[in-house]
Amino acid sequence: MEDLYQEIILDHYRNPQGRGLREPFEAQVHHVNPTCGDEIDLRVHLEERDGTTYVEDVSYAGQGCSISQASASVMYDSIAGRTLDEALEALARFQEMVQSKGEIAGDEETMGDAVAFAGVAKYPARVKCALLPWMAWKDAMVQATEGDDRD
Amino acid sequence: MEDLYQEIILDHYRNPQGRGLREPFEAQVHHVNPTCGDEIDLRVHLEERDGTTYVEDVSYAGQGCSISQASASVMYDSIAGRTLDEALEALARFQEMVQSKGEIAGDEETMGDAVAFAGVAKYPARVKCALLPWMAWKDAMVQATEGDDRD
Amino acid sequence: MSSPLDARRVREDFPILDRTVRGGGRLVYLDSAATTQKPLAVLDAGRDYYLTSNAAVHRGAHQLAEEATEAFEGARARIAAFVGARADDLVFTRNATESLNLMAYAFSNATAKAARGSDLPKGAERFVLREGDEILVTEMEHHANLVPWQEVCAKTGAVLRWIPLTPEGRLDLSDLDRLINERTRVVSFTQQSNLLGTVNPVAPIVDAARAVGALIVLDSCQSVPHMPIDVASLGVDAVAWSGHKMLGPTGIGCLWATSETLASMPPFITGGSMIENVTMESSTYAEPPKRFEAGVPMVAQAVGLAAACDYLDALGMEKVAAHEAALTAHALTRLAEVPGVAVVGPTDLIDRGSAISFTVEGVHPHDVGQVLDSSGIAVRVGHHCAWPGCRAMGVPATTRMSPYIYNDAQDIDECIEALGRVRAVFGAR
Amino acid sequence: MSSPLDARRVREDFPILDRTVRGGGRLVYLDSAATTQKPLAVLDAGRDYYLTSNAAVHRGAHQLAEEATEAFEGARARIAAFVGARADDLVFTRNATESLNLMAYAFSNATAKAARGSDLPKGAERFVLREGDEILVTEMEHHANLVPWQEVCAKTGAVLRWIPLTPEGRLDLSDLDRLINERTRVVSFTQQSNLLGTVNPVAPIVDAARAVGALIVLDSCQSVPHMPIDVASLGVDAVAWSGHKMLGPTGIGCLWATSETLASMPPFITGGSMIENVTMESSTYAEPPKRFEAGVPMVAQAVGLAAACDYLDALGMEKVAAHEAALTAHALTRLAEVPGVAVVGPTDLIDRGSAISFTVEGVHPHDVGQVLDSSGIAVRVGHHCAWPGCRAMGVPATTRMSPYIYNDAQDIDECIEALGRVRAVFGAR
Ligand SMILES: Cc1ncc(COP(=O)(O)O)c(C=O)c1O
Ligand SMILES: Cc1ncc(COP(=O)(O)O)c(C=O)c1O
Repeated sequence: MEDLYQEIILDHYRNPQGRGLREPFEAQVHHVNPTCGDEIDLRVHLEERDGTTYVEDVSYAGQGCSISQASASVMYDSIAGRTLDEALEALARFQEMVQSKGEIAGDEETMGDAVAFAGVAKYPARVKCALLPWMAWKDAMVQATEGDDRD
Repeated sequence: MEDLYQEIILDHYRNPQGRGLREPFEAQVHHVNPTCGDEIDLRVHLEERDGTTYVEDVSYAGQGCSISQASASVMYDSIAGRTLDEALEALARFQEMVQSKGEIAGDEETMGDAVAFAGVAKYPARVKCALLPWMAWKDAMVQATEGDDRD
Repeated sequence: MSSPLDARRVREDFPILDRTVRGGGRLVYLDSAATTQKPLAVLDAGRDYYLTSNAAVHRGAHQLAEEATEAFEGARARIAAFVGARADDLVFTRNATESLNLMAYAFSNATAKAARGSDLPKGAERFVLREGDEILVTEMEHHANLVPWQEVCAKTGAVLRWIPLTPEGRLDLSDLDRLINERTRVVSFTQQSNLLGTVNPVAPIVDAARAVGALIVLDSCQSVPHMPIDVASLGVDAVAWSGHKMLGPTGIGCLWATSETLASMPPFITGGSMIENVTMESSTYAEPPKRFEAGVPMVAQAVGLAAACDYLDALGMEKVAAHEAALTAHALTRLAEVPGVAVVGPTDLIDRGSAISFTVEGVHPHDVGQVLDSSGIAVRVGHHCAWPGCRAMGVPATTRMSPYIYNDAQDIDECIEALGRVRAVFGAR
Repeated sequence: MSSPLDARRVREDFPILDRTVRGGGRLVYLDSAATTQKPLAVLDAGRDYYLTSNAAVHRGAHQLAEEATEAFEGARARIAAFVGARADDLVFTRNATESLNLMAYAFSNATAKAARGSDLPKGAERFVLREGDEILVTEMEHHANLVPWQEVCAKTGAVLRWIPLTPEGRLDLSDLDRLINERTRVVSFTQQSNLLGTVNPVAPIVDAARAVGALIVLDSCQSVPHMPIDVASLGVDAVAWSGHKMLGPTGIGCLWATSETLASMPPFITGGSMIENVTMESSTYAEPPKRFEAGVPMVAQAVGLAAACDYLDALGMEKVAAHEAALTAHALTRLAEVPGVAVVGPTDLIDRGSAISFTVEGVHPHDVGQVLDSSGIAVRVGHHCAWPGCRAMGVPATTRMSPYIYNDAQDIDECIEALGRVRAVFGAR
């Protein structure tokens, strides 16, 4: 169980970063985990500067288990203020790690606190909890950039 | 197999008694055995004399296996010309025997050729074949007497 | 705790309960409201069928086909007898969800066919809905007895109404007079809640529904496995339940309905074995129960479920009920001792089954379940497919323990002990 | 007869084939088109699941539930791979009949909901039928691929059309241009006839249907067990088949459809596990395949069916097909030697499967089957749930032998020998 509930995760759960719904935003989504009823409302605010798109803010509210709540907090830390490309990379790395069934440990250097979720991979029922905020962000990001000429 | 295909049955199959649809009749029915496609059209002609109802005629046509065809022929012999009460008794005895899973042998005295169907009881899939004409007759008889004051 | 059943003796028939979990701990299986474990007798019955008589039923002229048909129809008679029913009034389905859908589709299909003047069985008017007709369920229904009726409404213009819950998690019948009215065509409700453990009062609802001529459907998923049930004496038109919640195999459910109800229902799933005559232009249908069992059925599963009925009857359903009552009493007492734990549902023992939901203050149910799991204790977390019921009770989800015949007081005690550690892990205040 | 499979070796995995019937005779099982026997590996897989990991899937936070989910979803991936499909495009049903009904109900449900302005998935217009729209089947369909479409017509005002048969028992495509037209919304047909053995030409029908934008459904009940199938390369939108006809357990069927097709279909059976959100007022639905799998699924059966795929792949589906072709050639040759026997269906070996129907002059098929049965030979008699096909071929019923992997030339020879005695028993001229 200790591999799942890492101290870092419990810290983020108790003191979530970036929580709350804020303005401005280009897209807002509502995602649920239908098996357990966890919910998240998430807004994304992108900004373009010098031809580069930045994830200026991700703001969120919701309720759920320690894993989904901590994951939202860690996600905020990992992507808010980064370029969209960096954020997409963070998403890819996170998703790859938690869906690896424990085969990919994650790299603390590039992932920061997010590596604490490596243990989740061994609990298939919890992978969805960890991914809930990330999938919500991905969805919101797609909506926000829809109609853009990026592909 | 010999217990099923008694010589009496094969005789009736080769030389069916009472076959053909005749007039007059009070009710006509069409019954099928949905598993094998056997079909029978059957007419019943009842007549009341001196307060007693007689099965004046049962006439039938159709196609099916030796068991259903022979059963129709034996039924004709057993009930045509009898009183309705005798015919109903014959039905009850026949049905009881073929549904007994081999426990009731049937009484040649009262049943005549119909006892030859005792062996059918051991072949559950064929019980329906043997019953097809009898059930058609029962149905036609109910329709013919419907609205009568008998109960 | 004193019980008429020896759970340790029972456990010997369930080898899975000897396995260990999460690195060596004993498995304490407290999730039987979701699905029960299977005794060897059930597994053997299904396997024996395959090894000796497997064939397509109702069809062949060969000996195997005859034996398979006997096995299948014998199983139907056995299972029907378990609930005091006639074999011909028992329809096999995939699970209780399908049983309930079968009832719901009788309405949407009859309505669609009537609108086009297509053939319907005698008496099918009962299933033809008009705009504004009402369907009544309750706020504690499992999704299986809610969503199918929402679908009927979406297709016919009927309106869904529901009996609300009291804060204790019982049906609030104070408005029943208004909720069951001249427009009410169906009343479908659960006999026992899988979320709250509440056992509902069938008689007053049946009386009110009968008075307006509504068809009455009972979801008995959580009662047939747990108490003696005589379907005919319930006064309802149809009863649905699942095999896998009563020691039977996965993949089989049951629908009992009165002969008149079944006879007047149009078919649901159509195809082979449910027909009387088929031409390219049109088809006529067999009598129930065949009318509702299209295609090759779940023969081995029926045989297994019949063996489950034998097993339960050998224990005695009165004893099963008494055993569960004793476990429930013990669990409710022990839960009251754990700081921060609140039972969601009735806390007294009257009209209360063994499914016990609870919350732990400051800790999400998913996390509660995970901590219990790390001690080998298998409980269910989430909304238990009764999401509106959770909302009505003011919780997003719960943790639920649901003991059965193979559980004893020690299982409950181990669960309570592990529960005591939950708040420490999360540093909940 | 030369075959790449050693049927005697295969038979060792099927203990039921060692039993005797009718007072001591060896069992010669030639009814595999109805249902196949099960190898021990399939029975063991299902039993092992119950003995080690049985729990409700997709729901629990405990280890058993995780293992059960892995077993179930692993089985889905395995079975999907068997037909070259993505796991997410494979829906589990009770049997092929339900798979075909699932497709048919997509149309009647979408039509009913559209008429009331109720919510439908994106793209569901494809499933909304208007009066006079046409559904095309063939005259050789199993009732499972005929009656559901008749039902759709009875509910929506669509019109059923069919491709007729040639005297040889093949599809008469001479009128295809007229039969598939601008009004055609669905073309649903069998890949291989269970009555006639005919293997139908998929490509020309698919081309014509594509040209008018019709949805194409294939009934592959009699092909998936018998030849290598790659569903994606068939060019159709959906494919249905049954587990029990391919060594799998009873109680499980499959529906494969393209992602776009599944995504645009409204749900069929509704309840738990197929939802996204549920309130008393309304519900939203999960993505496929879950959207179509309400309630606790047939987990043990999926695990068993995956083991059946392993078994068949170990033999090699090319070899299975070659073995059946050899048996079919042998059977057709030997049948031609029996006086009074006429094959109903193609008598050449091109586009012809192993289901071989025939009649014996002057003797009803039921009686033929009974005489064979008395020699231990299990064949099927009747209309084989393809009654209109029988009528088209001018026979009320047939006797059908359908050999499979565990049959060899000797089985066929014993059947032929017994057939030789049939006419004597009935004194047929
Ligand atoms: C061609 C065909 N379609 C459909 C079916 C129906 O299969 P099931 O009864 O398993 O649903 C069968 C089996 O008899 C078949 O042979
Ligand atoms: C009260 C109730 N109704 C219906 C169901 C649905 O049963 P199944 O999933 O076996 O169809 C359940 C099982 O979860 C239940 O507890």
